[in-house]
Amino acid sequence: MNGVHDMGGMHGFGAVAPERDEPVFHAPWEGRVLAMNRAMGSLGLWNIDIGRFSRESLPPDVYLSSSYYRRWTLGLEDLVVRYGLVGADELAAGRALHPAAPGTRKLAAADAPKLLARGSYERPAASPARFKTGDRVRTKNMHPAGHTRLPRYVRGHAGVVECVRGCHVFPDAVAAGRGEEAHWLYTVVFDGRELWGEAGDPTLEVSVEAWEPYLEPA
Amino acid sequence: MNGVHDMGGMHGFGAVAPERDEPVFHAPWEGRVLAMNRAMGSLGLWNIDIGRFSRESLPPDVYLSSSYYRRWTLGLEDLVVRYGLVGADELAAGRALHPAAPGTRKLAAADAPKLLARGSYERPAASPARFKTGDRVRTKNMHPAGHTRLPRYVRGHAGVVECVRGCHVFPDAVAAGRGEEAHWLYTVVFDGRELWGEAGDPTLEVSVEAWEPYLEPA
Amino acid sequence: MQLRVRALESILTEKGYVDPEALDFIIEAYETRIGPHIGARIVAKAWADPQFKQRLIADATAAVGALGFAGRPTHLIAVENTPKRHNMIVCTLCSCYPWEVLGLPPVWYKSSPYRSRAVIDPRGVLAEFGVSLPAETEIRVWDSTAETRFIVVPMRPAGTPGWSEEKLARLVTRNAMVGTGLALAPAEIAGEAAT
Amino acid sequence: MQLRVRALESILTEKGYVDPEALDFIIEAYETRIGPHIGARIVAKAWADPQFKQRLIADATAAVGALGFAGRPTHLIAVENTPKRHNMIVCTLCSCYPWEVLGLPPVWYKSSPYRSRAVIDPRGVLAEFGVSLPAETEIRVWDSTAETRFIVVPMRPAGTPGWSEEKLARLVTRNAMVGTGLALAPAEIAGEAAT
Repeated sequence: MNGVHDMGGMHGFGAVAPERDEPVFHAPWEGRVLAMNRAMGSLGLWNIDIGRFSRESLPPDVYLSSSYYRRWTLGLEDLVVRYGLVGADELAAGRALHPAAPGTRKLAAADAPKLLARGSYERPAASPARFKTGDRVRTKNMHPAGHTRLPRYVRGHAGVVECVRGCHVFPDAVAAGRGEEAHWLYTVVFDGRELWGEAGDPTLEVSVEAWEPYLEPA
Repeated sequence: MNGVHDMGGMHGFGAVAPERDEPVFHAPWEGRVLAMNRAMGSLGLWNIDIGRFSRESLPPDVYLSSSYYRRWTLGLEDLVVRYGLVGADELAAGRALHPAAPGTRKLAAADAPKLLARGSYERPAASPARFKTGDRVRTKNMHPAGHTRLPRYVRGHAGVVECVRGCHVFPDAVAAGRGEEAHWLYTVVFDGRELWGEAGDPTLEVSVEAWEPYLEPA
Repeated sequence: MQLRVRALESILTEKGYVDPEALDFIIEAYETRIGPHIGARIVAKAWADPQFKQRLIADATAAVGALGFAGRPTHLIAVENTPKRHNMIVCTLCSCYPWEVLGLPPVWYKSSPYRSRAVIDPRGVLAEFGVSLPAETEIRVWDSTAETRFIVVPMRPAGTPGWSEEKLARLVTRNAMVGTGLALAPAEIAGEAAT
Repeated sequence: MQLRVRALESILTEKGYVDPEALDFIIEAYETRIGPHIGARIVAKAWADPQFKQRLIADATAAVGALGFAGRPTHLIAVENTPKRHNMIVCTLCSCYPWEVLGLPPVWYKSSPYRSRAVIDPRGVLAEFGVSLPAETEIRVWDSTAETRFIVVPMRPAGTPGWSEEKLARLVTRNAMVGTGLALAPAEIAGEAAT
């Protein structure tokens, strides 16, 4: 989706404000919501892309005015309702009103250490890679209403394949409910002036990680 | 600027919600702020482009969560302070604390009828038009941090000049304080699939009004 | 906002930058005199008078200016719907709208959903207005990025031969002149009192 | 938010979907065990051990995985700064970050200003971190759009020959491994107690 989350190249957000001696969490609830997201994610009902799409689908003004962990809270509330784990009435009441959804498990404390490492997103390749290092490619001019990981600022632009990263779970497919549909993943590098025009920084190169369906030969 | 105001082609804002028997204003303050904007604009301190840039420069989450007339209020507050007509302390206090800026006039009630018609933005041409009806052109891939009226969704795309509109005040220049710097203005039409890719509506054409500096021959 | 705007007005008034009576005049003009009834009379005239329609499409600023309405239009462009082509007006960057002939824009025209979607999904937008065009109709969306302003001349409904301009004008809605609606059919105003 | 999040946790706990002790474990891990000190040890090792550096650049997932830290990395890529080229990491679409080697990202990394500007105005961003690179230095920004994760290996500061990995690690800041900073100079840690 062409959403406000896709903010590469946007103006108007002001200066970056690094914080001195920043704590890991700024309030206890931030840690709780982070951990709940990890724990609920481990149940296997949704994957990381579906979680991202849930946060991207927040109303644009809510997305922009919410902190990172507030987005995670709103996104998780959306997911647990959408997947039938919690009723909207339960969220409104602030307590459980119905029995749990049948067949759901929970992350036992003993299994929590496993969560500190992510699983692999690489999958066996069904076909050989279409592109190789050094190939010139062009990203598609695509504007799907659903989830995608091709940022708007690189769409329709020519770049060079710098690295073939293997065959990875395809976010666009997972978030659309089509399953993992793994595709070859490439690091594609663009000249800054190709992306930003003549006034762009001449010393800049930007790369994205792009799945094969995002690319065509240039 | 690549701002959230430049929303052509964005997803995530939901359905259009027409209102039955909509009143001209939904509250009396809306009319007051509209009229104040017209009246203050007529003093000649800033033009329409500077007014727009002021609203576009609101923080993105404020822009998106504000109604149209709230944006006009915030934009006008910004302008009267920036042009030295009102002190920030006066806005905070909610009343006048200092004498008026010397030399400023006001719109007399007797002159208000003149405001119901807009002035012309056409200016004498300093040079002949570079393009003519039927010419193929491409919009520049430009990303200025300042005000511009070339929407992001048409940048870098090929279209056709459909009409030459005369030589018009150039918003990018006015808002940057460079004066009117009039340039030729064209209606440029794009095929929907040129803008939105293969999945775009095949029956769609979109046009923008584009000043000559936005265009190059295609 | 009421208090905030009142404070701003009192500051501007006290400092002598605005005259509240001038503000009253402007508000009253848009509440009572300048609205879509002006556009409707222009469209009705174009339907009834082929020569006027020709002048309107060729140079709407001059053609409408000659009619002497309260707010003379500037840089006005009239675009005509046909069985093959439907026109829609939008301003993706802000909310430019032909005030002089349609009055102030409705909230939906200024809203993010309309501004974002009109240029990428016009048929989806039209569906939300209850308008469904034939699949082969060409749609032309005009993004009002300059000081030019657009008004759509909708197609004249069937069943209206010989109607007066006054009666025809009753068929011309604001949405029809923005391109998010069609002109009404005679049956749709049958129950109304004649104006 | 405190109340809202507490309510959510109590619902999920009552319904048997989460175990509060598992949540405690995860929080404690990121507060105390998984943080930029891991990345700093990796960088220091790369500075001290050319063969490890070679393995790190060739396949960071394997090279770091062999070191046995708490969170084994997945799809990790190490990119090396040189006098000619400076690397920066961003995630414009959300906030992807190499948690396993740097812990949780700071607020600025997840903020709209950083996400929007890193790819179009990296020198402007660096200036806000007090970093000014030579005008001719190439800047490479890596946008983390997939499950691959990036860590920058900053340049080893002058004046550190023969330093132990432990001492070198004290020069490696989180920002240096994201590319919004440089490694510290020996003088900058002169006042600190040895760790």
